[in-house]
Amino acid sequence: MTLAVSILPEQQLAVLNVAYRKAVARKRLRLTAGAGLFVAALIVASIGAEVNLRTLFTYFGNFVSYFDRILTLDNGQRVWTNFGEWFWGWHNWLKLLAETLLISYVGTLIGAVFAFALNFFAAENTSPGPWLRFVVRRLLEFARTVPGIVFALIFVIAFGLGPMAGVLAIAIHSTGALGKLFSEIVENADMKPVEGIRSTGASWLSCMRFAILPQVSAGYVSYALLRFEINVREASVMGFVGAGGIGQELIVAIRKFYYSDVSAILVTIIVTVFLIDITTGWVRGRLFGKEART
Amino acid sequence: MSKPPEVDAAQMRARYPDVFERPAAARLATPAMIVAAFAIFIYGLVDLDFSPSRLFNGLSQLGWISMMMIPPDPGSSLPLYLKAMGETLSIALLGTTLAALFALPVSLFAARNVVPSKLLRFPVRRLLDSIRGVDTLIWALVWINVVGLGPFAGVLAIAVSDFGAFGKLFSEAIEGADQKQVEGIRASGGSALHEIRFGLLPQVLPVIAGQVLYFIESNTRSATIIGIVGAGGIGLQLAEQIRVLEWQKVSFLILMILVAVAAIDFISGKLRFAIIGRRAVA
Amino acid sequence: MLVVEGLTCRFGAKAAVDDASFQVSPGGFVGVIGRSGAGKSTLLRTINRLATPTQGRILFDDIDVTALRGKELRQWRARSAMIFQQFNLVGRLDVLTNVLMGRLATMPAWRSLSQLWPEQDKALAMSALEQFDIASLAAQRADQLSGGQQQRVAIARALVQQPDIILADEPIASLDPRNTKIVMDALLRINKHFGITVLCNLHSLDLARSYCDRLIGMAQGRVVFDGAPAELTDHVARELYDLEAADVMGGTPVPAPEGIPALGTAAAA
Amino acid sequence: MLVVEGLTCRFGAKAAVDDASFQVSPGGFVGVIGRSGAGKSTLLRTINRLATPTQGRILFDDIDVTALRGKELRQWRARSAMIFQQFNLVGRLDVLTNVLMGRLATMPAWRSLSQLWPEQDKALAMSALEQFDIASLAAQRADQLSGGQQQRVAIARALVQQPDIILADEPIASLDPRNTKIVMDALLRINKHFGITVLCNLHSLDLARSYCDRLIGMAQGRVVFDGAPAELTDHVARELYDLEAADVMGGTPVPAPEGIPALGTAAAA
Amino acid sequence: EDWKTKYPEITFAVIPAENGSGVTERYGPFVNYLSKELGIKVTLRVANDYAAVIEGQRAGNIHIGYYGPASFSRARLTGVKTDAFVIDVNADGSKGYYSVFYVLAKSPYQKVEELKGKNLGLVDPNSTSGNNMPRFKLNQMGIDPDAYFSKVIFTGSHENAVLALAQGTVDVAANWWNADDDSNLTRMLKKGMVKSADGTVMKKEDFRIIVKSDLIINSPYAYLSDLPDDMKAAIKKAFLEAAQKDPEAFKKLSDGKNKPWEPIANDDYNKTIELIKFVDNLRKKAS
Ligand SMILES: Nc1ncnc2c1ncn2[C@@H]1O[C@H](COP(=O)(O)OP(=O)(O)OP(=O)(O)O)[C@@H](O)[C@H]1O
Ligand SMILES: Nc1ncnc2c1ncn2[C@@H]1O[C@H](COP(=O)(O)OP(=O)(O)OP(=O)(O)O)[C@@H](O)[C@H]1O
Ligand SMILES: [Mg+2]
Ligand SMILES: [Mg+2]
Repeated sequence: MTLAVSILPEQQLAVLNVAYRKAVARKRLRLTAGAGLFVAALIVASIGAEVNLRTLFTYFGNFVSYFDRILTLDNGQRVWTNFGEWFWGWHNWLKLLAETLLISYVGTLIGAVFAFALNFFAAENTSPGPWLRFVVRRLLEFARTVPGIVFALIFVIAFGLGPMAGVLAIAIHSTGALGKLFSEIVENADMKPVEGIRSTGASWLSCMRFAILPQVSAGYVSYALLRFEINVREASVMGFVGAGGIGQELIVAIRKFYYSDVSAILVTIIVTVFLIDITTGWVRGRLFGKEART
Repeated sequence: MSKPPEVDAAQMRARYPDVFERPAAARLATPAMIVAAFAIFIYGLVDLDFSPSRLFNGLSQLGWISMMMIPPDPGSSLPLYLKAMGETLSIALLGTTLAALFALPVSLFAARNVVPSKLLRFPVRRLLDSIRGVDTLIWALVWINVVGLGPFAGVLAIAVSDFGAFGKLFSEAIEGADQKQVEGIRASGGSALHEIRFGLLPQVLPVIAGQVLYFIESNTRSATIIGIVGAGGIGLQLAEQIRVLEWQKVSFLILMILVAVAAIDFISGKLRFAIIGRRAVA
Repeated sequence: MLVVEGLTCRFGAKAAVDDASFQVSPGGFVGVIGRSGAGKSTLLRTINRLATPTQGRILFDDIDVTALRGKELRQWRARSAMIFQQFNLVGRLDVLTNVLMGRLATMPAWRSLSQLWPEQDKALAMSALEQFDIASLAAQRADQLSGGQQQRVAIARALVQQPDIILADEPIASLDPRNTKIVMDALLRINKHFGITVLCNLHSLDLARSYCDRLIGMAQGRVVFDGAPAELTDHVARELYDLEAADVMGGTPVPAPEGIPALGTAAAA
Repeated sequence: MLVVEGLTCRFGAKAAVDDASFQVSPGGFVGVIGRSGAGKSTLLRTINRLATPTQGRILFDDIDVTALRGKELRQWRARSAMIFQQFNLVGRLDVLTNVLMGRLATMPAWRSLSQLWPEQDKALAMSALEQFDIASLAAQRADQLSGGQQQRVAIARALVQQPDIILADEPIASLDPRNTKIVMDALLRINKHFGITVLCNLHSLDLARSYCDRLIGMAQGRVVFDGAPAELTDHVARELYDLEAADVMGGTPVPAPEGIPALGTAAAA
Repeated sequence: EDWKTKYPEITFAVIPAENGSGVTERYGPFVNYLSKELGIKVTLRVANDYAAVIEGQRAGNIHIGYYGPASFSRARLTGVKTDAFVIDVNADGSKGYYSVFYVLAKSPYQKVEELKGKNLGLVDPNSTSGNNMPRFKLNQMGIDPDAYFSKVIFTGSHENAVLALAQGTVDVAANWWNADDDSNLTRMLKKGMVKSADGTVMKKEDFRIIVKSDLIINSPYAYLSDLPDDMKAAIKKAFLEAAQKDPEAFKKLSDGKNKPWEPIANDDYNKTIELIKFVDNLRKKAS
């Protein structure tokens, strides 16, 4: 083997190594302390959560039992042997699904627009002022911490019964959740382009539009579509205001043990999730364009 | 001061027609998409019985409902709530951590820049989709069959359903990473593992840390799984108080959760900036 | 007139720029030279107010640049165009849009945000690109360009700002001789024709000597030399770079291959 | 012996490298010159197999580099160290760890993944840094360094690979004269002492002439010149760079400021 | 006894039946009593969802469950091997309750027939008094609720149904009813929980019952069929003797409203099972 670099004499090396070690020592210490704390927290949590690995492994075979049941028709045969029987309610389910998609779409879109408008103020590296950041962050926390159902209840009283209350509740919750996630993408963005644009005398708005947005838009899309997907699934809690849709239908089937219906509705939802995920991939691909060269 | 002279726009235009006149298809694509999205939105509003008058009438009503929440008051249940908060936090912490640990390796197989083969990525992504598509209630029931009612079932149910979400989110964070740094490792003869450990992880770790902490937060908030599996938790308390419309208790509980959420948000910020570090020089 | 008074910029304990003071009269073409890590980039960044000075003042035509805020600060940045060492382009935008960024300060927000660039600005940007031979790449994404192409885009962006002063951080580092000449000539031309001040970090002393009216030498954040290129004696150059003057000032830098250079103590093996 | 046969690398319709063929005998110090965008970086990247050639073959000591896969490909990359034009450091890792990346291929995975670097390797990395005057920055994060410092870290990383061939893409673009000399001397030393082949993109013809045994000139992806530095006549240089030979080959590039150069038709702005 | 070595620890699962808050406190003393009486550890689990309890019993890791009549019937119907052994007894000695339709007293409605095109508030798809019985009753009247009413809403709980009615969200609401002075409504009124949309506290006189159903049998406690017979006997005995042996604990369960438990058999729930089957059939017919 060839030697491209000659090794320094012991003494000189020792000095450099000591300097290096000193410089990283604090960081190392913080890291180990943090990791230690985390592990300790996990241990405490696993005691609190009554973790019992023995039961887990002894009865792990039961894992499939529920799936086994939902894949069985009332007559004891596997669901796929009789599609007509399995998807007997497809007409109704598709209608419910479409309704849920619409609710979720409107709710997520409103939420995403607000989150988009607010997230730059919440991100550490783009917020114009620490005060504003503090306020916006607390606002977002409030929006996502108050359970959607509480908002829905309040809105039902205020606006009357109907999907509107549910949609607004979804929108507020989505604003809070997306606002936070969006701002975190922004915080991880490369600031060099921002500097480049700021140096031309561009306003804050322009810096966001031209330097940050091209970097983060793909991230925004994937979060927004994930939220859309979550809202499709979780709209069920809005059932009592009349905005439950397919999610509520699923819960009913689960609670009434209409086994094959559970799997049929699940398949419907999963296919929807597939489509959303594939769309995400496609949109992101377009936004990222061809991979950057080096 | 003499400014540089103006350029002859007409001449430039003649020389680079395609820069000045982009084809109609390219120019109209984005606006068309926006219009379409907006049209569906409007259709949705109409279909879902939105009406501005209802909205404005209702807004005035919102005030007094909020008044019912003031002042927040835990009644005599404060110790119970604190205990529930603790329970919930431990379940959320454990479940989310488990989910993240399992999701990280799997997400690599779902990321385009790690596994270019679409054939391999496709099943992994669909698997993740399916896991997400299965309702949390179902995951709870499945685990009850294995470990019985109790917080452990909650941990497992959270772990599985968040696994699906993490797998997707992590893989997308990885896809967004800067390839230059990875190439630097690759060029030194590093294996795929090295590229991930030294080229990708340092870049995506802050994003991943943020996502994990967000999910811990979100699981702390949500009532569903932990309540279903009979592990109590703050979400169950909140759901109960909502059910019986004890608004003052509700607002107290919300305040309590808000404090926890703000604390997690604070930790999240600290942690991520410890990784992101001070901004680089240009 | 650019006046820098006692400028200091610290990162933690390290002073990247340390008590730098000098004046540049309008229309000057000043080269900043010094070893890597001397603080040249930080100096330019501080003048553009991208880095906040820890101490000291910067004045330009009676404006106290260090005190500017808000809109006035943006106007100052628009007047002082910066060319970055690492280009700082937006990789995911196309080349033309990157150049048009230099026009942002001149147009109302609605226009730029909806990307309805004025014809005139587009023409300006195209002609700047054309001037540097890269007009044909206008529609390409910036991160697909070669190093030198990116650097030229960054320079075009600075030029379309039509600034009063140009802060160029090694604008020709990645350029071949022909493009080096084109770029330096362009800087010189706008400097001489329009009286635009140019402050330019350079590593090549040959270039610094042929283009600059004046050189400022930095070492460890301090200004250690300030004078006409002709005053840059062997002695000074040696102090600046820790090298034999002949090696620094052009000429054949190394003996022929048979005499392989040895490197201090580390040259064992 | 590095053999490149009919190498072509396309991006869409554009051929960045177009049917390039040449051979480099062991221990050669070959400079690659050409205008910005000529395909120099792509050529090196293809040899390191970071870009996949569209056509053609690359052979090294009877290994068909173009056909390598998996572990063998990694070994080839470890043997052919690449120095990137834009450094390609991992910004969030510290400098020493970045340099240690050059040792990855030599140690078992568990070691590197747990960051338990062998003492020997650390010593090597530290020595490489010291050789380039940046050992004191070992604990700093790579993205906090100045441009030249980053470039030197990248070079140190390549050297600790102890490669059989070095592919250097403008390794001195951001360096001051002293560091330029240190780096080029280091390349020359390992080239001459240990017979390590060096393929080096250079923009400075002066440097190319003084350090290289041989020059390869590229234009629009094609190899248009291949010969000893002395053969690089005015004519060839003009063809390569589209410039007066005097401007290319050192000497004062521009007339004194009174004669301000005008630039083609696009010289407005 | 050897069942104690085989089952050193059992799980007792409870679904918060009506007013969920404080279930843990309510059951705490009783679980202690049970544990002492049986001589083994008894773990109380309050699950928010009866599907969880049913699944848990099916898997055999919930040994005793407290069900609603409908959820018990559902468990039996889906093949869970569980046996009802005691049943709640009301203060008046009755072992059942009713489902009623409430409207606001100030509204003009006197009969279901006048409510066409209004909103109906049900409780929960698996609630006997809040869904199954109302649908059964409506069917008897020849009414298909989903077509007849403008909206049929599951409010999620009995309380929510009352509140939805009080606040005008729905025009008619189904609810459980025991006796004139013992119903979900009276319990809520006692707590001052029922407020109208403008915030005024409402009284019993503000509501009117327009339909009352047949008797629905009370909630049972059920243990796994596979438990050893002597263990089952011990459990049953402990429950039956609870009111005597630990009156404090027993009283706490229902605020002293209920009489001691009485034994019950699975067959007593056949009627509810029929009811469930009826509702299930409605579903497939509707689509
Ligand atoms: N990923 C890519 N997509 C599209 N075009 C590319 C890509 N990579 C390189 N090119 C184009 O290929 C050509 C050659 O690029 P290359 O980086 O090899 O040039 P170079 O000779 O290194 O130039 P420089 O001296 O400026 O670094 C350029 O015109 C560049 O725009
Ligand atoms: N954000 C930062 N954090 C810590 N140190 C920094 C930071 N920015 C710059 N430095 C340090 O300040 C010093 C001056 O950096 P600067 O970039 O100004 O050097 P330079 O003269 O431009 O060098 P080069 O010629 O290599 O570009 C360097 O030692 C660098 O490591
Ligand atoms: Mg610099
Ligand atoms: Mg290049």
